[in-house]
Amino acid sequence: MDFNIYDFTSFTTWVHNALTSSMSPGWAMFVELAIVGVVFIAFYAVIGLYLVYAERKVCALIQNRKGPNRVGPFGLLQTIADLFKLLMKELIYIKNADKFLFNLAPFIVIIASFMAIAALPFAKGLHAIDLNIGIFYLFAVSSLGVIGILLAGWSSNSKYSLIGAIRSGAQVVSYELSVGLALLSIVIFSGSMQLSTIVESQANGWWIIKGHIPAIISFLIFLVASTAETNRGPFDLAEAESELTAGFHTEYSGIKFAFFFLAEYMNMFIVAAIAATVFLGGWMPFHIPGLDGMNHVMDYIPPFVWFMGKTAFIIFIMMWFKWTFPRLRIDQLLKLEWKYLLPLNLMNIVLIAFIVLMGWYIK
Amino acid sequence: MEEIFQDIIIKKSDDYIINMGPQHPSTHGVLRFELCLLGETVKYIIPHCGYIHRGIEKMCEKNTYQQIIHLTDRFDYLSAHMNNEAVCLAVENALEVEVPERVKYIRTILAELNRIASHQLWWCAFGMDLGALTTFFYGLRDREPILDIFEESFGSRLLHSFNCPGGLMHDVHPNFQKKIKDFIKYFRKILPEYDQLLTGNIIFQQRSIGMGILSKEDAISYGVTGPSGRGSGFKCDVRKHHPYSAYSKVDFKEILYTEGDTFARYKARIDEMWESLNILEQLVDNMPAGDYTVKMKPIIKLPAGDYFQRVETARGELGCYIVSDGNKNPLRVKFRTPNFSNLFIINKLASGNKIADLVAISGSLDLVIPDIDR
Amino acid sequence: MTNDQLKEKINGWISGLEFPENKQYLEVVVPAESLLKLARLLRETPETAFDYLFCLSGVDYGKQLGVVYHLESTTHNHALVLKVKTDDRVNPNFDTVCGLWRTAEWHEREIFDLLGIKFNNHPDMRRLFLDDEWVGYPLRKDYKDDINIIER
Amino acid sequence: MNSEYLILFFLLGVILVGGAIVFSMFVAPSSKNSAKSEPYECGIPVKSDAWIQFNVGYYLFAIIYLIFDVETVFIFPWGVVMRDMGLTAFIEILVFFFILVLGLLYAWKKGALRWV
Amino acid sequence: MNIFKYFGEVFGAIRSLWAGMRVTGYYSIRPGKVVTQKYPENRKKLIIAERFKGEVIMTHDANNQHSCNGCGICEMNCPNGSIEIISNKITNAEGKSERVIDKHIYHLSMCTFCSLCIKTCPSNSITWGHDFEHAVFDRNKLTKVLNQPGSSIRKEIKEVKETKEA
Repeated sequence: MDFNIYDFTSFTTWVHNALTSSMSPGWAMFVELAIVGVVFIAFYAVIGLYLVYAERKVCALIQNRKGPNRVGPFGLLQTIADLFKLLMKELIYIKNADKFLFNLAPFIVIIASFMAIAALPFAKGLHAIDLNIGIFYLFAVSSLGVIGILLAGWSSNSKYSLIGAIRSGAQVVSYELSVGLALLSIVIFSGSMQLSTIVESQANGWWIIKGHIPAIISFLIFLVASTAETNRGPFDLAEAESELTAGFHTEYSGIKFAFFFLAEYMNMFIVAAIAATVFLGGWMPFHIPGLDGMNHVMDYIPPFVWFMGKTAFIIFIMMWFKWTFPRLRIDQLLKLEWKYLLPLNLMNIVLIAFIVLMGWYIK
Repeated sequence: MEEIFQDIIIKKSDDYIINMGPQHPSTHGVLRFELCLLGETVKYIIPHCGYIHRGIEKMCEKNTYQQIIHLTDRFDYLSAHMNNEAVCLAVENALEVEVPERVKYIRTILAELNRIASHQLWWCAFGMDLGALTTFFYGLRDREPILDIFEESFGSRLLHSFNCPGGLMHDVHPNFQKKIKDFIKYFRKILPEYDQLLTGNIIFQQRSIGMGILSKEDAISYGVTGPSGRGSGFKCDVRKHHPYSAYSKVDFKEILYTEGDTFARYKARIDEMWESLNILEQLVDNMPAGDYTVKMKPIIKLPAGDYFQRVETARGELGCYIVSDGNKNPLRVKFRTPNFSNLFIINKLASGNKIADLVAISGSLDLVIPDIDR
Repeated sequence: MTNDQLKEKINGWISGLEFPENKQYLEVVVPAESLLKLARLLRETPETAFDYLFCLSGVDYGKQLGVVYHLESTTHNHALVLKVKTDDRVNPNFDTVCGLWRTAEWHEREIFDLLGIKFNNHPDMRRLFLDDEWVGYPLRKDYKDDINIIER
Repeated sequence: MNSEYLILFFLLGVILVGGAIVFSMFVAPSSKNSAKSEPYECGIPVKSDAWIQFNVGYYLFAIIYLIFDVETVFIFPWGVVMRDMGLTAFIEILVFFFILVLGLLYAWKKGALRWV
Repeated sequence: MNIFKYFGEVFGAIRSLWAGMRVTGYYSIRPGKVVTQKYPENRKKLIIAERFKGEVIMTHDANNQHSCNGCGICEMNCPNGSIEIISNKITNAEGKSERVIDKHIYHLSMCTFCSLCIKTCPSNSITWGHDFEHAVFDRNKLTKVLNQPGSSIRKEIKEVKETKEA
């Protein structure tokens, strides 16, 4: 069986054929689903844990510190140790809390991030679902997490949590718009909402290069808006620790708290992955037309590495944001969205429509 | 008289009360604000203090004058040296002892170093209040050289009971001058970074400019001193108006801003760091040789009467009021600590603003809670 | 204004005041009933304009209880010490000056808390540091606390 | 084929969270304590109820969002066909945005975007 | 609303944000600027100032002799009562009775490191030690006896004192 790390389509069809030939179709599907499930849970856990590690290391470097360095070499096992510690922490129940919603909230935030991760194209032929409205789906699912945050804050029966939850409601709801409109600009360029098509359309250059100024503007807007949507600093108003101690997850303890924490990092991964897919060409290698030698070298790097590399780059930028800026106040946050990002975004879309109309982008 | 009481708080039973502190990250210690909220907006704030009231004034009544010194370290621990100096100067003035020039110079240098260290810690904590966590580590990093100087000369980094009535405990370390010069060179390079990171930042400016405006009249009436008062144009720099130690020999500006908002208070402190560097530069090369203390009797008895000494700590005016009845123990020692007066302006400044502004405003007042409670 | 001028001025308002010896500041001992009157005149007369109360301390002199006001004028840069004393240790009370200097409100609460001196017309006369249930006034010389104060 | 995968990923979330919580219930210690189950309020006993009527300001934004979000949903299909339709689509979107921006400006001028 | 002002604001904001990101970015790629240290591992490399106030110790020489004659001045000067001296009266070889310390007790838990005991000690018998790792599991371990078991007072000191008295 020939499969390579450059194209996973043959690999997945081989797995599919092998399964269907050896057992009944129902069982084959079950085993397939089980394999996919195990792989994704493992992937999810590894990404989540190592993003936490990465954030701690990056912020330590920015702050002239060493960061985690005790557990394992360079502290690589630190977050795994933390996970076990959190598993063994007591789950505290809050008096008068709405128990059902209180327990439901971590499920919602995690499920939302799982649903989103399903649609990401990790490499050629390596995606669980390839919907023809992929961007739309991601846009919809990634905003589900806010329901979890709202529920968490509201059901805790704590005043700090409630303020955090309501803040996050207003915030995520607003920034949702900018995320959508920023993604729309690439939909206009590529003429498709299917993620695999969008990636394929960047074979001769990434959209951020091909779409020049308007694409860069949308990329910046997307970065800002998606940082806000994932409740990360400088937009971490929902858990503003100097104001609300821990905001919406004040009352959560142990592993339930860990899920909010994990979901925050997974959401960061998801938005970074979307940005990488849509603006930076997903798993497409970096090509400059004409320079064939370099293009060949770039082709040797597997698509999966390209994808993860681009995602890591965007995650680094988001961390860089977080550890540099002071937090915004709620009214400034909304002002930024409604008076700056949204009008700029609308103007940008008109500009893109015009550019597409005149054909002034690199085709 | 009635119109002056219009900001007296009237509690209602259906107020949405939320407690901020004593266990809260941004009250910098165990201070409790009882907030009444209207959505995100703060209606009124009732500060509750006394969580770390240790009765230092009562303890002072049982101790001799030398033994008081180490207690004064512990109210405003960030300007420990200036607190010590207040008691020492009060006792020296009461006994009419003239301390050597060298002592005056060293005391002034230490006070300015301590002021820089304190403002650095304020800067990093203020940044953290606003959510910029990196400032915290940069501030602490730059504070380290000062603490090293302290440690080398007096053996402790924060609470150095280094003064004693009549001079200093012992002479400074031989490396003292060289290290200070190194520090000045280092910190002059680093300070502009503070501006890039926070002062010029658009988010920071939006959050601080025009927030919590304190008028000059209020500053005087509420007794808000130090950089907080000077941000409102209240000329309250004790170093300038009632010079002590070697301050009459140095040339420095009193930092004054007239806006009175959070940003003005912030700028006043940043500018004070520059000014302190200037003072240090003027003093460190001209330290006269001489004795580090004058011979004092082992048991000091102040003549009956009362004595008042004002010094400028990093947070404002510290008054040390000693009433003596001629014994070896004082009859009454009262410390007029700057933060005690600075705290109670908070209701006036922050009510009507948001919770986030309350955090920013209380950060800009630079509260040190043990200084309030004593 | 110099201290002599101030003395003259104050004598013109209220006669028969005592001016004890004090090397640092001009000191005036006021009877409790004319405290508020003098404070108001000092605060509101343009020539004196004592607008800055930089220290307010309560003192237990053993027999007497007293309150000391350190005043300064930010415009004229002169300072004055007002003293008021009472022999009444059971129910000492003075008029509040927090209408003139707002900072006095909390200083007076502190004095009430620690020395038990009540201030009439004070808007919020509660304990500041200690619990409301606390018995006694710790800064008084005759305060006894066998648990927290260890005599050596 | 896609619908099974959607259900799968939904279930994955449930399994991960549910499994971890159940596992944690077995290994984690548990002790009932009335002080522990108090909601956090900086160590002070909680006085009033947390669930109150909250500031209407937040909902104004939610309403404005709703309008714009529905518009965004309309723009997406337009975005897909923009390249093919050309000038017609461009003029259409200009008209559409004109109305949309008019609404935004109206809300702006009315002060609905100002935080209260 | 001035459209130029609007865009001016946007670009000004981006510039100011970039200024801050430059500072943090500068440090993020320079691991050499890291200032924190691995503490228990770097014990050997620790630079402790010679005047460092770790705890009060009594200096003993090679013959296990100290110079404390139990005068009690440090006990008197200590503001917190963290020093207690238990001394015995013994009769020496010449038949004179003299005071010898039995135990010089130092309560580290009560010490505020004010240096008054060390400054006032007439025979310079106590000084600051450099040990700073004071954490113990039992509070009673913080009460230390400063004179080593079996130690005695240094001869010269006694002689100096006697000549002074004479």
